[in-house]
Amino acid sequence: MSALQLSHDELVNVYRTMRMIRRFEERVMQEMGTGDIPGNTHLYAGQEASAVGVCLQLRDDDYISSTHRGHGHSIAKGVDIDSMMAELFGRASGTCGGKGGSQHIADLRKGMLGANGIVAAGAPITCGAALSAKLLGTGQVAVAFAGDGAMNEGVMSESFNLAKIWMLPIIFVIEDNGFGEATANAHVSAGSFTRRAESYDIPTIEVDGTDVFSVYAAAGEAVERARAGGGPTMLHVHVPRYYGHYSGDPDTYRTPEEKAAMRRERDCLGNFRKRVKDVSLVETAELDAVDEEVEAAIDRAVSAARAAPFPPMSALTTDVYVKYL
Amino acid sequence: MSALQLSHDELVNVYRTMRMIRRFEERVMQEMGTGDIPGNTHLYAGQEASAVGVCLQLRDDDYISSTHRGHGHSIAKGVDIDSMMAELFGRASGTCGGKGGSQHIADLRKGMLGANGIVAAGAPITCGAALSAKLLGTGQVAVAFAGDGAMNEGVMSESFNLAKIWMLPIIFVIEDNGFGEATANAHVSAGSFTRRAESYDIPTIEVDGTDVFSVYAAAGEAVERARAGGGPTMLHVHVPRYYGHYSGDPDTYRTPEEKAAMRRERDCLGNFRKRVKDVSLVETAELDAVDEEVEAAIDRAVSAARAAPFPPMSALTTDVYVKYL
Amino acid sequence: MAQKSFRQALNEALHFEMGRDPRVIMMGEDLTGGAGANGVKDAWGGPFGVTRGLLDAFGPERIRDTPISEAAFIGAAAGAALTGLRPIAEIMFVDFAGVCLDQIMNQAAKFRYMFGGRAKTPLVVRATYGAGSRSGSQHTQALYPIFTHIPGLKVVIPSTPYDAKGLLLQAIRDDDPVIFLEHKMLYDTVGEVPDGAYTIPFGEARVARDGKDVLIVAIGRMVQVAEEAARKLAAEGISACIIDPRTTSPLDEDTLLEFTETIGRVVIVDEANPRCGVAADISALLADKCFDALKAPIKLVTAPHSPVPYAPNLEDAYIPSADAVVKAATSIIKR
Amino acid sequence: MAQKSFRQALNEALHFEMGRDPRVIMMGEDLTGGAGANGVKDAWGGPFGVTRGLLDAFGPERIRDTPISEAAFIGAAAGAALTGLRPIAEIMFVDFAGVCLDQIMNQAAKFRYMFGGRAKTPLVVRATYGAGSRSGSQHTQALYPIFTHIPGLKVVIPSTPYDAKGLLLQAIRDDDPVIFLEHKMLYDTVGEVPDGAYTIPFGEARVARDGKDVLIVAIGRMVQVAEEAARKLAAEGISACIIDPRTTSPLDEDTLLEFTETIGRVVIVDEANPRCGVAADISALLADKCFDALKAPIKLVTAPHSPVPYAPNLEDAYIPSADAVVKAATSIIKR
Ligand SMILES: Cc1ncc(C[n+]2csc(CCOP(=O)(O)OP(=O)(O)O)c2C)c(N)n1
Ligand SMILES: Cc1ncc(C[n+]2csc(CCOP(=O)(O)OP(=O)(O)O)c2C)c(N)n1
Ligand SMILES: [Mg+2]
Ligand SMILES: [Mg+2]
Repeated sequence: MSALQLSHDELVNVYRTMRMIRRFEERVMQEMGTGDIPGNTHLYAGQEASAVGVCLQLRDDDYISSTHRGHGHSIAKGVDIDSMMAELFGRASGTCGGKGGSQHIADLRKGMLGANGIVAAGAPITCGAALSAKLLGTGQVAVAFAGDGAMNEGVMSESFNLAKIWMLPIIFVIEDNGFGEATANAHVSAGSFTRRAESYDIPTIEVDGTDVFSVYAAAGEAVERARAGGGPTMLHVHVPRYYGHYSGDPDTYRTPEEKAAMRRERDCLGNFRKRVKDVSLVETAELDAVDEEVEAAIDRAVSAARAAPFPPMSALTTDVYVKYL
Repeated sequence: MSALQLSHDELVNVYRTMRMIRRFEERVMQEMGTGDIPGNTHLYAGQEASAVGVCLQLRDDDYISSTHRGHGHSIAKGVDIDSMMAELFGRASGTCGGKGGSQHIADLRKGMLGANGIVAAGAPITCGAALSAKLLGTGQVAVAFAGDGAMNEGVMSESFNLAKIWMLPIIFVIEDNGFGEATANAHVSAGSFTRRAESYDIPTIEVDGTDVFSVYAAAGEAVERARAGGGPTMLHVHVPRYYGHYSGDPDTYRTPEEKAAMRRERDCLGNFRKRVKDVSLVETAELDAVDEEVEAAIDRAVSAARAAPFPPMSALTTDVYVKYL
Repeated sequence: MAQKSFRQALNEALHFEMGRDPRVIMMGEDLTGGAGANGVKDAWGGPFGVTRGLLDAFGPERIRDTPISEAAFIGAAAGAALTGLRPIAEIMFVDFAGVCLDQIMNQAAKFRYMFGGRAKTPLVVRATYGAGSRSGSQHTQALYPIFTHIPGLKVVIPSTPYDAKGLLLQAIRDDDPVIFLEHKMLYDTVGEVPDGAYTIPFGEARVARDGKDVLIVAIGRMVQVAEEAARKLAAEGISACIIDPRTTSPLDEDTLLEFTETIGRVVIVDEANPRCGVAADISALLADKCFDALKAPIKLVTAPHSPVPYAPNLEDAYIPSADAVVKAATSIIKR
Repeated sequence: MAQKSFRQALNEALHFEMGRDPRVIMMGEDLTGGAGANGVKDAWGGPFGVTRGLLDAFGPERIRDTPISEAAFIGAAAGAALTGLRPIAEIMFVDFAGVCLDQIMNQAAKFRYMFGGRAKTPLVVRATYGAGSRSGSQHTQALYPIFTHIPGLKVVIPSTPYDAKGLLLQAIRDDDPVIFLEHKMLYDTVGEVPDGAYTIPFGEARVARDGKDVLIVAIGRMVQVAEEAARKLAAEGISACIIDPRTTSPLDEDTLLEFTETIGRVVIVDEANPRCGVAADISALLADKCFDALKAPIKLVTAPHSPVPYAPNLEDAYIPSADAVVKAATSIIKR
């Protein structure tokens, strides 16, 4: 679909969110270097158009579930970046009070059912959310994001089957960045992902995930089908992964040329700027202003996170149950 | 393929094995009534042509794995019926010394890797056997039998993928009797089983499982491919299930008419007799003699099983490990 | 009060709560039996007849016969619990938890904690457990030690029809994920069960029998075995007290400690395998907290460290017997 | 003897045994890293660098980078073990056992028993475990109580580089399925490791430190914590003995009982969750068998009954500390 179908403000918002994700991730990578963000994290940089294009089709109360690489989906679904940054720093003001960390950011008020440290585990959970929507008659839809590697976990296939026979209002978005950790997808995946979903009679759409407009259009079709009671759709979205698998990955299994070409040729932000410029819909200066705005917001998030207290020691054993004894 | 491609003796053998399975199961059902066979069991009656047609293509040292409905596969692969009957009676002379029971009959000397109480669990195990064959360069192939219900377990899909990317000498034989326990397959399975396998670039053949010659031909193609290094094949074999899901199942979810029609129209033994008679390959009298021979063999197996001792009490805690302390 | 079977007690709880709360739904394999077939509907009423009549009463949207995909439907149940429903999911035999443990252990059990307390997961996973049915090693395990080990889960193991109903109602109303375990060999046992609804709080042990010489702690079906042992002991002039914890997580430590303090001699009977089992768990607790009150070592009567065998003579020997309990009790009384 | 890291010790064992026995193969996710990609081959040497160099030495047929399908490849490893190979399969984080427990618990562990002793399953499942890496609730669990509970499995938890090598060689040569657990925070620890091959038998505890006032039993990484505690106790004039069981199944009961008899005071330190844990398991054993020798209650120092939190201050508090061990030891010495 053409960029023209989005209003000027929508376009600016799309850009802002993509830019926000990109810079959030770049900043997280930089802050990892300070040692102040504990552990490791999986960065979504390069894949922004997928999360943003899909979530732009969603209502506030629609559900999404994410993966270990969850920051982009969270931001696109509207989770507050201050709370996310604080969560990464392990602070009490984090989205999960500092108890979850990068791989478990969840915000049910935004319909965000959680990043997930277990590959493919979000798929059946999202079927459950879709079932809730269906049985409660709310008209909500649910989106399960997953990677190419996740396609080889059995529960993914089980979820396709369940979603189809129960005609759930769900969209499976397979973000194919060509790698599961350091292993190339071609080395471990037989056949075709779209044919896998189609073998359950689930309609599929293959999309260029560096073009937010294509993603938006495909997601629109899927969401419309889901809301109309037409059951599941699977989107196979091709995306680049800018960093290594995780923040500590030297990524030597890809050649420097290959990585340079990826960043040069497969950049959703550059694509977007070019596309809107071609049709003179948004001024370059306006996007530059967004860049600055984003920068400031991220600065604020980092400063606030650094200033926030760690969780109280009592938090260690609370929230295991609603009520135990 | 035509019945004519099998020699007279081979034809008699095919009939004998199918008949043996049928009568073994009918006798087990009858003996369950005496209360002397403990627990419950899943009977293979009706599905004989699948096990026999496939196993006829196998070498003695080829591998098979089976399911909870395992008697037919075991007999077809050459496991001794005396030991099997004794196992069902829980006796020390059983295939597993009485410790396994119906759902765990295994005989590695015959390449039989075990019935399995966990739906679909045999599939990856059989991939492992195929991997052994491949790495040890023995030329063996491995067959994983599974039901239609098993097709919805995720590990089935995982096994398809693994088998294909590793180009394992394996054949998946999906015996579709239309039911998983009391649930009709159509109620729980989306899409198509052959397309599911094909989505992993695994070639498939759909076969009438009441015609042993069709099964034999399809298995021949699959085994040839596997031995030649051509990787996995999936056979989708349509079979009738004569009894309820297990020996205690009143099977009221199928109508009496439907069950009568099934036995009338979908009988691999009747089919066989008709086919060989049409081409005058085996005399009816000869087959009748086989019937008597089978009857006597089963009588002997039951008598021997009844006469055999239960395992010694010491067997309770042996064989947990090769060596523990 | 009416005499009812364990099966019927459970069935009543399900009927009652589904009628009361439209958010309660059920899913599992052959929950009804006959789905999609041409003959009788609800032909099985569930693999063990526990869910009979629910399809008729509540329809196929709320009573969902699933594909054989435990990971998918347990996960779906967890996701539905997270988003406003109160699902009851059935794993036909608890042994099959091996194919869906991730959704129980890493997902449902941990949502609330990982999400900083900003979620709840009112999920009940029902499953049958236990030996005695001649079903071989993969359909007979107890496995509750595994669930008891996992923080975030509650583990309920009723031993009587009365408790089965009250504990199941509590499980469905509970806001945390609950593993509800039903011993196959208890379904036909009969006891008094009120017609109406009632709940039994978790973490409150039941004193199944009063006594002063020895305390027998028994889990699930083993309460029956303990009762038989107590009768035999009584014949020898030994008075045994029996405590049934009813839930292993939470565990009613107070009651266990109180009775241990008073009686000073303890036998724990547990059908699960012994290593890292519930018997050892309770023993460690009592041996620590009641050190001075203990007059003799705590004795554990459990299954051996082996899978469950098929042959009837072996399976019978596998299951803890009343005689073994008597022997253990006598050994510490004579001491 | 050369000083080597825990990681290198494991790597040497793998190199040695794969060189010696052509039936040994390995499979797992990113066992090498970079499979199918255009850049450096064996780029990772495994997610934690343990399998580095094996691809070069033994080639892709024997060192197999797998799809993300633990159930399939653990099952395949079990099937390969049943049919003549000696596979080593890697679960990157033991937490992922949730998606493949069936193949471990119901298949590999039970083949031999169910088949009446007519099969063997020489399978090693390697996995990392443990807290301390700021990885959140799903990448930090210990879970060895679950494996210890399951008959048919052996469970190995090395605490030093020396033991890591000798126990891994034993695991590969062992004819039974072995769960081999490597604590992520131990990989960089250094100790003396001989260049050649040697095995350490299962079921033989190591006396990590001699002492007479209190016995500290410590599992895996907790041996370090116990050692720190022992140093602190020594400063207070208390002499602590440390025993590292090295394998929880089989468990070296004899050594544990012998030292308990002599010392009479016991603290057990275990990183796993407490309910139905290894600490409780050992405590129940000692409290029963050494009842008369015990001068004080056995104290357990474990993680709390909660998932592992992400925030560093909370995660540090989650892990049993030397101070907690000192406190527990002091409490029973003062008694
Ligand atoms: C069940 C399970 N197995 C393995 C892992 C380790 N792991 C984390 S991310 C990852 C790769 C996932 O690849 P993909 O699905 O393509 O997502 P991407 O990282 O490319 O976004 C793996 C193997 C895990 N977290 N869970
Ligand atoms: C993992 C698992 N889930 C459920 C069951 C219970 N169960 C035993 S057989 C069966 C039906 C299997 O159907 P199918 O694969 O079609 O085989 P069939 O019985 O028709 O031969 C079920 C659900 C099981 N044994 N294992
Ligand atoms: Mg990927
Ligand atoms: Mg079937």
